[in-house]
Formats: sequence, C-alpha cells, structure tokens
Amino acid sequence: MFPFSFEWAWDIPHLVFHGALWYVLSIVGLGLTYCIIKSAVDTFREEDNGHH
Amino acid sequence: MKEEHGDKHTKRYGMVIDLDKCTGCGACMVACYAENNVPFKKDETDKLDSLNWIRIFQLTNGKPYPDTEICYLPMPCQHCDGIGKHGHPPCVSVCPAIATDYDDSTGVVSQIPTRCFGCRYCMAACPYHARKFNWWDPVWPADTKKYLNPNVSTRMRGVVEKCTLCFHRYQQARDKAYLEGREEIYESEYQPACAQACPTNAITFGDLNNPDHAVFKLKNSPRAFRLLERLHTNPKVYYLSSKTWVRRAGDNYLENESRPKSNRQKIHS
Amino acid sequence: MKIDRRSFISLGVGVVAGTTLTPVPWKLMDDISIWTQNWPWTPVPKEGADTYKTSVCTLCPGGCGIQVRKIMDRAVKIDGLPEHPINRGTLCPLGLSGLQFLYGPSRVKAPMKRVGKRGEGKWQEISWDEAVSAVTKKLKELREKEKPHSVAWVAGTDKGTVPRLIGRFLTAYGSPNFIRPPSVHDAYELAVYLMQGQEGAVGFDIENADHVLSFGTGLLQGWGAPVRMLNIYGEQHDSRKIVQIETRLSDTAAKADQWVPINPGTEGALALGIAHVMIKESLYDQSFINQSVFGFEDWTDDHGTRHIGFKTLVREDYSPETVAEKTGVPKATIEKLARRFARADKPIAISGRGEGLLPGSLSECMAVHSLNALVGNINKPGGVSVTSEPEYAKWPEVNIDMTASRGMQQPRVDGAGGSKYPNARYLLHRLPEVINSAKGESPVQALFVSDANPLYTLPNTKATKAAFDRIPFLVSFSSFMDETASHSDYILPNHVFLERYEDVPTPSASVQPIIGLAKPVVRPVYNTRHVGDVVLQVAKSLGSFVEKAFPWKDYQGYLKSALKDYWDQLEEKGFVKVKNAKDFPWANRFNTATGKFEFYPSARNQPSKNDKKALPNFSPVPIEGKPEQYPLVLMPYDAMRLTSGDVGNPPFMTKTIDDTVLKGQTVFVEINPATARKIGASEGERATVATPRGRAKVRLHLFEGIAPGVIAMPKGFGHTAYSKYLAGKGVNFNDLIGPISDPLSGLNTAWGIRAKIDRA
Amino acid sequence: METTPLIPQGVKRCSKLQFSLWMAAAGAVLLWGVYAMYLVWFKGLNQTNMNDAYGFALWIWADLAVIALGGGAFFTGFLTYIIGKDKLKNIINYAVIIGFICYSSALLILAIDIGQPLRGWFIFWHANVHSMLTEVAFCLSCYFAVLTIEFLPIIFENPKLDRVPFLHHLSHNMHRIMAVFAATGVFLSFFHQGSLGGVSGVLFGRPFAFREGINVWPWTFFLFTWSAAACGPCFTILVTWITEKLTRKKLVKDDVIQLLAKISGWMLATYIIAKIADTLYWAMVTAPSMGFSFMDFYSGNPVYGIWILILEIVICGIVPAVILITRKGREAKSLLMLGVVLAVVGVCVNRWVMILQMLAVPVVPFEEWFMYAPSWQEVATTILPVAYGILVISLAHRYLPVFPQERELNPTN
Repeated sequence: MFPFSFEWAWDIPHLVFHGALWYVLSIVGLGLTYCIIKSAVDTFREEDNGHH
Repeated sequence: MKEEHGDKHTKRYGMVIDLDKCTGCGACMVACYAENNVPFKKDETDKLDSLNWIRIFQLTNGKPYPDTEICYLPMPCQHCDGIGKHGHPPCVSVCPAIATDYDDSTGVVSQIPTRCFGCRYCMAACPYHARKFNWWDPVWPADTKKYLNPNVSTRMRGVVEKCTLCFHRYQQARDKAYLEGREEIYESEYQPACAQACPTNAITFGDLNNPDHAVFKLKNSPRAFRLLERLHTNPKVYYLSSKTWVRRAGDNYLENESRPKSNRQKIHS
Repeated sequence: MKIDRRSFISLGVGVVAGTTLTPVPWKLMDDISIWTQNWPWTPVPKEGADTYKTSVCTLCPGGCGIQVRKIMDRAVKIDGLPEHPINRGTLCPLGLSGLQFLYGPSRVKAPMKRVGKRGEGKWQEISWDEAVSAVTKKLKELREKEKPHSVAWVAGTDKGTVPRLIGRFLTAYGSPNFIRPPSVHDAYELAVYLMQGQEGAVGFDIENADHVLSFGTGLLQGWGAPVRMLNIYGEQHDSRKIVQIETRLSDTAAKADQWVPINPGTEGALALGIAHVMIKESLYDQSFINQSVFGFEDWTDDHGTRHIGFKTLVREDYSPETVAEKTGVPKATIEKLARRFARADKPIAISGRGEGLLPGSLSECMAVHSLNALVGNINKPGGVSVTSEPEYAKWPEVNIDMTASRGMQQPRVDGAGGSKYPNARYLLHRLPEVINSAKGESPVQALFVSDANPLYTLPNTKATKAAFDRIPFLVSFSSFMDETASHSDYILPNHVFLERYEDVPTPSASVQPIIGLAKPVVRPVYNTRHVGDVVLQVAKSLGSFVEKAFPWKDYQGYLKSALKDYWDQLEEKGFVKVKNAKDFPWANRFNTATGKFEFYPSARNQPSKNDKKALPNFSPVPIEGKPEQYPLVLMPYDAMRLTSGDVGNPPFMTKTIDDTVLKGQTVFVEINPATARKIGASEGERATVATPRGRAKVRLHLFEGIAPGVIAMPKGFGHTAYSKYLAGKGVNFNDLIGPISDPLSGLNTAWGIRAKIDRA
Repeated sequence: METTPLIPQGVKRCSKLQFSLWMAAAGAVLLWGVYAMYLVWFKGLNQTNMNDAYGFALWIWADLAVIALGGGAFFTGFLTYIIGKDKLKNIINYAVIIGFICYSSALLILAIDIGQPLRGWFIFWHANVHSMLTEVAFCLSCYFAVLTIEFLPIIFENPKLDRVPFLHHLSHNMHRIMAVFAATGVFLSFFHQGSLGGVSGVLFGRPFAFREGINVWPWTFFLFTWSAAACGPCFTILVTWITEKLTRKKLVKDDVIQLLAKISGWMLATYIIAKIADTLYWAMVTAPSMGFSFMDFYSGNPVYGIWILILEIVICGIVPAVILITRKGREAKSLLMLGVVLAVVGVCVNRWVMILQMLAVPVVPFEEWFMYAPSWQEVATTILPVAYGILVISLAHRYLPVFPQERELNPTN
C-alpha cells in the first residue's frame, strides 16, 4: 500500500492501481475536510451573529 | 518473467512421476507429512478436510471384471508456470496479500503461511485442489511435538498450505553449495522428501531446464503428459504412463474428440 | 466544568478520534497480527545442530536400513539408508512413520500393574523392581508346583538374539512353549523341508529372475521385505514380467504385467494345470528332472509296490480343461501361462496370499513349488533358495535341573511337533482352542507376550479373548497399549526400536544373508526397559540353574558377545552382508532320503496310502459357512498403507487411507457392481456383513476389480486399543473368521469365509 | 428547557411498545447470528461446512449478492447527482441507507469468512495489485466510507442532532457537495462490482467461470457491474415496497418508483442480452477449448441442471426485463413487484452459480462433482445481516426524515 512496504514495485500496475486509490482517497478526504472546516466556520459565525 | 529456457541459470524445478511404477504405497504422502510437519487428526477420511500436500488418487478404466484396470496417481501441487510460462500460475496472481509467489529463479510456487490471512481465493483458483486449508488448530498429541522439523514452520489455524517442493531443502543445498564455492547444485543434493522416499523410484525430481538432469529427458518421453494441459496451467509436474486410458484421464475431452490431440503441448520445446 | 451527557459523549468521541491519530491502534493492530503468527498453542520446533544416526527398522521383517535425522536430542525424521542393499535409500510408509511409534500417543510409559478388571483400563504404575519380582514370584510358584511347562511365551519372531535369549530362558526354566505367530514362511519352509530336505529360510532371488508367477502373493503389498520388492519393481520394470493370479484386482495385480483372475481358493489347481501343460509339451528342464528329482516318474518302492509319479498325477487329473473349469481361468490362458513360464530364463513361482501373515495350504505351496522344480530353478541365482542363517558366536550349553528337564519333555501346548502335526514348529492359532477346550485349569498358567499382539492378530478374536481370560497370569512386554497389553495383568514396556539395541536377521524372503543392527538413536523417552534385560533380571532373581544359564551382565553385553566378529562393522554401518560359504551351496543337491528333489516327500512323517494325496495336489481348503445361508465369499486384502500385524497402524498411515476404504469410523467392503445390483445396493451404502463367526457394520464400495460373488475387506482395522487415532476404526477381519487347520501341517489355512450382506 | 422530540415532526410512528417488540424480535435473530459469529471467530472455520473444494461458499455468495443488491445506492446516486434525475432525490436517502447496510454487512461477512481476521488488514498493507480481490477490498472499503459520508447527513437531520449547530452545518455542507462523493462512489462501485465479477472470471483453472475479455478484465467484470446497476435499484424498490407494507403507508410516489423501475428495466434488458451473448460464446468457444461441453456443467450431479441457467437468464432475466420496460408492466403494481422480485432473485442466482456452481464442477477428470450444504453457523451468520438491516432500517425510519414525500403522502392533521 505504501512505497516502503517491501513488495512495492515502481511498475505500471502499481502506479495505476495505487494512483487511482490515492486519487480517490484524496478526493474523499479533501471533501470531508472541506465540509468539516466549512461547518466549523459556519458554526462560529452563527454564534457570533447570535451574540449580537 | 523468464522465457529463455535454454538459460542455464534459470532453473525450473519439476517432477516426473512414472505412473507405470507407482504402486500407491503411500510412502510419498507419509514422507511429506514427516518432513513438512503436517499434522493429523482423529478422522482424516474427509479428504477435503485433510492436510495432504501430496495425495494419491486411484483411477480406474471403468471396465467390468475382469477387464478392470487401476492406476495410482500421486498429486502434489503442480507448480504451474501458468499461461505462457510467465510465472502466473492460477493461484499466484489471485492472492490479495502476496502470500503465495512464483520464484523466478526456481519456478517454485511458494506459500507463506504467516502472510496468508485465509481468504482461500487461491483454493478456488486451483483446479487441482492442491491447496489445503487449516480448518483446525493443529495438534501434536503425546510427545509428537518432538519430531517436528525445525526447517519447516508449523502452520496455524486459518491459513492455506501446500507442497513447496521441500523448498527448505533447496535452501540448504544452495547454502552448502555456496560454502563450497559452487554455483551449481547437484541433482542429488536437492530432492524433495517424497522423491527421496519413493520405494519404486516412480518420482524423479530435478531441473527441467537442465539437460543433465534425469527429468529433462523423461519429460520428453512419448509416455509423458500433464494434468489439465488444456487449461494452460502449464504444470511442472509431468506424468508418465504407457496406458492410453491413463493419459487420457489427465485431461477433459469432448465426446467427439476420440483421442488426446497430443500428449504434450510443444509450445516451448 | 459540569459534565453533562452531551459533553461526556463529545469527550468520548473526541478521545476515540484522537487515539486514531496516535500510533497506538496501529501498533496494537500490528502486535495482534504478530500474535496470530506465533500462537502459543501452535508449536514452534526448536532449532539446533543436526546429526544423522544409522540404524535398522524393525517394524516389519523387512529389516530396512534407516538414517534418523536428529536435532539436538530429538529425532525428527527417518529416511532410508542409501547404502543399504534392501531399501537403497527409500522407505515404506510404516518406516517413515517410525517416530510416531517413538513419541506417539499409544506408548506405555512405565511398568504397570492392572488394578481393575482385565481390559478395563485401570492401571497402577509400578517400579521395575516390583515388576520383575512379580514375574519372578509367579514363575517360582509354577516351578514349585512342578508346572514349568504351563508357561508359554509368544514372541514376534524366532530369529535373532532376543528370541534366542527367550528360548534359552524357557529351556533353563523348563518350558517347551516358545511360540511365534504364523506366516507364509511356515508353509515355504515346510514345503522346502519336505521336498528338498533342507531347513532354513526360503529366499526368492527376484532381483535376478525374469518371470515371476505369483499365486496371489502380495508382492507389492508388504510381502517379504516390502521395500525390497518395491525397489525391484521400480528399478527393472521392463526386464521382468510379473504375472499375478488373484481373485481380486489387488495393487500387485494392477501393477503386474498380466493379471489372471481366478476363482478364489483354486490357485493350487491352476499350478498343477500349468505343470500339466509343461509336462505335456515337454517344456520342463529335462536335465534337472532327469537327474535331480524323485517321484516325477512312476516308481516302485522297496516292497515292490507301484507308485504313481507327479507326471502321471498331473496328466490324469489336471488337464487344462479340468483346471479351467475349477479355476475359471480359460484353457488357452493356462497354456499361455505355462509356455511363458517355462520359456523364461529365470522363472520363479511364488505362493501365499497377500502380505503373508497366513501360512496357507501346504499342498498348494508344494504344488506351486513343483513349478520351480519343473524349471529346475532351485538353489540357483534367479531362483528359489534355502538360505543359510548367518552364524553367531556359540554359547555355552545350558545345564538344566530336573524340574526343567521334566517340563521340557512335556508336549508343546500348541500341539506343534506332536503326533498330529509332527512337521509343524509353532501353531499359535491353535492355542485358543486348546485352552478353551481344556477341562479344569488352563494348560497355560502364565503367558508372556513380546513383539506380538495375538489378541488382535489371531483369527476368531472372541475365542482368543475367552482363552486368554482363562490364563491366570498374562504379561505383555509391548511398548504400546495394544489389545494384548490392555488385557494383560502386567505390562513391562520394552523400548521401541529407536531406543534399543537389537540384531535384525536376514530380511524376510531375501536370498542375501544380511545382519542389521538396530541401535538406540535416542535415549529412552519413557521409563521402559529392554525385554532382553528383563529376561536376564528375571533369570537372575529365579537363581540356581536358570541364573547360571545367563553369564551376561546385560542384553547389550550378551548381544556384543553373540555378534562378536560383526559388532564393529554393525556399529559403524548398521548392517553386514554376510557372505554365504559358497554362493549357492545346495545347488541341485538335496538333503532328502534320495538326495534328490522329492515330488513325493519321503520325509513326510505320516506317509499317505494314497499316492495322489502324497504328491503335490489340489485339495481345496474347506471354507466355513453354508452357501444357502451365506451366498457370498468374504476375503481379506492387504494394503501397504495399512499394517495388519502386531504393530498398529500409525496415525500418518491411517491418514493416507482412501475415503473408499474408510469413511469416518466405518470400513468399506468391496463388492462387484453386478453383485451389488442383485441386492439393490449402491455406492457408499451402509450394511451389515455377517459370517458364521460374527457380524460387522460396514459400508459398501462398488469396485469392478472384485470378482462377482466375492466381497473383500482390508486387514488392519478394528483395533480396540492403541489411541483414538486407530481404535474404533473399521472392523478386525479376525472377528469374522475362524482358523482352519491344514490336515497336513496343522497351519492355519483359512483364506476366506462365506458371508452375506444385510442392507441397513 | 424545551425538549426536542427524537422523532421527526409531522410524521406518525408506531407506539414505543410496538416498536420495542419489533426490535426485540429482530434483535433475537441478530443475537443468534452473533453467537454463530462468536463460534466461528473463536473456534475457527471448522464450524462451517466449507472444505478444500469449497474455499468459497455461502458467505462469499452472500457477499456478492448483498453488494449487487446494494448497487442501488451507487446507481441511484449516479442517476440523481450525475445524470440529474431530480425526481430520484425522493428515494436516494433510502437507497443510500440500504446500500450502507449491504456494504457494512458485506464487510462483516468478510471479516467472519477469512481464516485470520486479525490479519485481515494484510490485504491492504501487502496488497497484490494483480488480484481482483485486492481491488474489491480497496474499492469496497473506500466505497463504504463514501456511503457512510452519504449516510451521515441523513443522520444529522434527526431533530435532536439537528439542534447541534455544527452538525446542522455539517449536514448542510455535505449535502452541497454530495455530487462529488456520489461521483467518487460511482467510480469505486464500477470497479469493485466489476472486480467481484472478475474474481471468478479470471480463474483460468475453472472452465465454468473463466471468461475471456478486454485486457485484464474478463467479460464478467462488465456483466457484474451492469447487473448490479440493473438489479440494485430493483432491490431498493423492493425494500421500499416492503417498508410501505409494514408501516401501512405510502412513502414514495409511484412516478419515482416507476422512473427507477424503467431505468432498471432497460439496464436489465441490455444486460441480459449481453449475458446471453457471453453465455453463448462461453458455451461454444471458451469451454470447448478447455475440453468441456456445455452440458458437462449441467449434468451428472443432483442439483445443478440446466434449470438453473433457465431460471437465471429466462425467468429472472428476460421476464423481469420485459415487465419493467413495458409501461403496462410497470403500472400494474403486482406485475411491477413480480418483475422487481425476479430481478433480485436473478442477480442472486447469478452470483450463486458464479461461486458455488463454479466450485461444484469437477475439473480434474477423475474427480466427482462437489456438493455442499451450509452449516447452521453459516446460515445464522448470513441471516445476521438481514436482522441487522431490519434494525437499522427501523431505527432510520423511526428517527430520521428518510422519505421527503412522506409528510405530503401521509398528512397528519
């Protein structure tokens, strides 16, 4: 799964497979992070608004 | 990924089993159990729940008495070279965790029990049922633990195991050759337990690529055939039989195919 | 801060989420998987320096050389010894399983005394001193009662130093009752004694023969030295023809160049039919027959009485037509068999069924041996020979007292050598009948059993058990909890062969005399003692004349002195090839009254008035049971993966057994599909086999290779002792059959029994 | 302090008692399954009737089947978010929940099925990129993560959770970029559904299953994706219908169901044509080249006759396809449901033969057919997900606003 596991090889099958995998993981991860940060920001803003 | 078979350094260890000689005595099976720390249970009669790295089948020609004939066929892992001899046996490429591998320098299909997590995909892939699963925790009763061979690790419940062509013996022979400053391993130095034990010398073992080894010639015998050649599994276990019905029993044929097209596929010779 | 439910939950979620960011769960995951790779209940074999020790396997009479691989003090593997002439580096499944006998679950770990009822399995561990004194006490008591002859000893073999030691002990003590279990060699030796006047083991030089005509002999199923036979089969496969005459397509029949199916029990007739053709077509060895035989042609005795010879007998009574009808072998086949046999360069005819635990009919054996005479292939390379026993050092004579002398003069309890069976040496199968039919107390008051398991191997197990129950004192020297041991009063466990010294005499049926030496490969695993040492200790504690017969300190000292000249070589190599004085010292010279090979044995103690009965003839062995009640014939068969002798099948071998032979705990009986169709049975079906002697639950295996009307069952199952890896699996064939004594020899000839199948 | 109800406003739910009894019944079945699971984990796979010929058996079939049936989630998501069939928003939540249940069940079954569950992560760590199973494992877990992400906002819509400002915003924000997640899910699903087909299709030692194909992908790769896309939504429809029957109210409007059914019908129709073509090529070219005639696979054993092929392709393939692509078929409720049920059965039969029948067929000429019946432990652990699904659906339905049209269809005055 990682280049430091000993069965790793820098060949096309590995690059295609893990390329796709990490691409997908990144999209999902980034999407989720975005949502969490955005929600946190929204929450604070709302609280600020609420105080005033 | 080796295509060059004339290459002296590329070994393809394999077996030629002479079915004309095999009397079904079972020595190969027992030698294998003893060498490879294969456990035993109270009931071993369910052959699909019985660890056997080599198992003897009894074939019959199906003719009524007194024209009946039987033939014994010992079946270890066939150590397939796979389609196009590219080191892709049916089982190796399917293993999700690389617990089984094709050794390019010897052609041996290895199995690493500590790596295997027991998905059994390789067993589904192997048409020979050469792969066995540890359905049970192995138990060595009384003092039988004492006879365990330290060169072969015992397997735990929940993993697949199979014939390794006694690869540990290869390693020992290789180490010995190295210490003696040799590159070549003598034919007699590396013999699996079954071949060593066989009382009729029905099992011949060696490097199929090496013209000096007995198997090199035997595999080209007109009596030679392999199991399920039509699947292109490309086994390194060859069988010899002078009986047509036995050779025909090595593969599947359609009704209109009156006799085997050829005993061997001569793609690479 | 007040912890309300909400913040508690948040905290929890936070902790869990936070932990995943630390290495802790990942490290744990890794640790757990490492744990699964090293489960403490999955043993890890210890490493260490490895060494090889050579020895000899004693698990069967084959005497194969072995090399035992050791890691430190553990024996880890038995392989064949490459330089040993019998097995040449290979080994049979039994020998390969050897370590399961050493370390396995059925061993008796210390001397034991029975505390419950016989066979109940309640034992008390005792010391060796207690064991020896208990035996001594009983033996003393019997001597005091002037009944030393009521002691009997069943030993696995009569060859080698241990049986000689036991025999010497019995002589000094005063009992003639040294008995060993029967085998086909009894018949060979008797036939050869009668026809050739020569005493000794019979060897078959199959290595140099080019045509083997086997009358049902399990050449590849454990007969003789099993690995030698398999070696020969494998090495010169093309140059030797094997013809197997047998009712069932056995493994030997399957591998033979020709299989000749035959009606069961008619092998002797076929041999004489073949002789007929050979004589009619003058295919026999003219010079041998003309010069070296007696009783071939008709002859006149000293009283002027005319006798018919072998030639006349077979020409009159065994024409191919008659024989074809009896045997079911077509006339043309008989003729072909005869011609091929006669025209071969070195043909050998062999009789005896299966692996050879059944002595069989003497007349059948003589009929088959006549074929060897017809081709003149006796005491020659590539032929059948009487082999000389390697000579051991001479021992001092035994001086015995009056009690012993009187005891030795008593007739043997098994009747061997008596008026009824003068030629027999041992008749173990008669023992149960003798004891059971005795009025008053049992003629055997103390029975010692070593390297034998009569409660399993004797036909009619029920009667054997009843007889043994009448013997007041039963001692087993078995290393294993076998049937006899578990029914005895005391068990004085012997070392197994890997823990002890013992000489192994010439392998069974081999021509080349070889002495092997089993050596202690490992130190005794349990509190066991060499049976030889126990004999010496008992002798010592008996004192007086008995003690004086044994001037040796221990068995090893005795063995060393016996093997004197061979010892060093044996210690080093494990075996010695003993050179015969001449290669075949007896070639064409016989020790009979006529100095010739006698078709008409003059040595027969009870000469028959009927010439046709005196000559080798076909007199079918009666088979027990009425055909109306029992329409089928049940025969046993032997297989290499199943031991049927005194040693119980080891777990490894049981594991190799096919699922058409044993399924779960139930054994299969082979039945021809045509026979099965008649009773409407199908493959794998459960049924009951009934014979006049017993009933057994079995499954049916439809097999084309068994003759219609005949059913077959493997020998070696049905153990009640040993461990759970053997006990309770299948049926002991001996439960279903009784012995039938050969009227000529007294040997057991019961090769089969009538039977029926009741579908479940 | 005013308490917020757990149950969404404006909908009617059964009484607490009734709900508890229902949950207890399902829970009992679940416990039975959990007990079997415990046995398997602690005693090992000897608790099953699997053997060396049946390395794959009931569990792997169940895995393949639930993943195919859970395919409703990705395909409905694909239609909703990528094709833009807005109407399907009225069923997408439920499709996601069903998908979530199916995929979590699949993962659970896999965890029971492998001989060394504690080493299961080796499939990721020591991944062999050539193995179809590796691809399955990665895509399956990734897609399960995506499904969880899709499920979360629905959970956050529970009135009580919705009051938490952060969760409220999170739910809102996740909905906003749901198309991204859905697209990722579709991509992942395409591959793992396909790889599941590849699992048996690549086995060149198994003439019954082996198929030729494109590059590394055998035809079964595409057929599996296709059939999951076709039959997954049918399962969604079926479960929705069952839910409606059990709750005795209408939850989704007919036009939504019919749109989904129509699309499924066309998918199924095209799939079955491809499947027939594939079967013909296999029967006439692939199998004979390996020495097998077509009927070798359907004779000589007590179970697998030609009937199973007819069942799969004609009765559960052509028939439902015809029902679903015709307006009359879709509009007649009973016909529609028949079509949906047949499609669901069809895809299950397909997965069964591709695993179980594949292993039953003797390949070595001197071996016989291998027959298998599951042990109770296998059955219990296979039923476990059903009980688990019932529990999750019941909870979701009770406490979450799963069906946007529920209030409209069941006005409470």
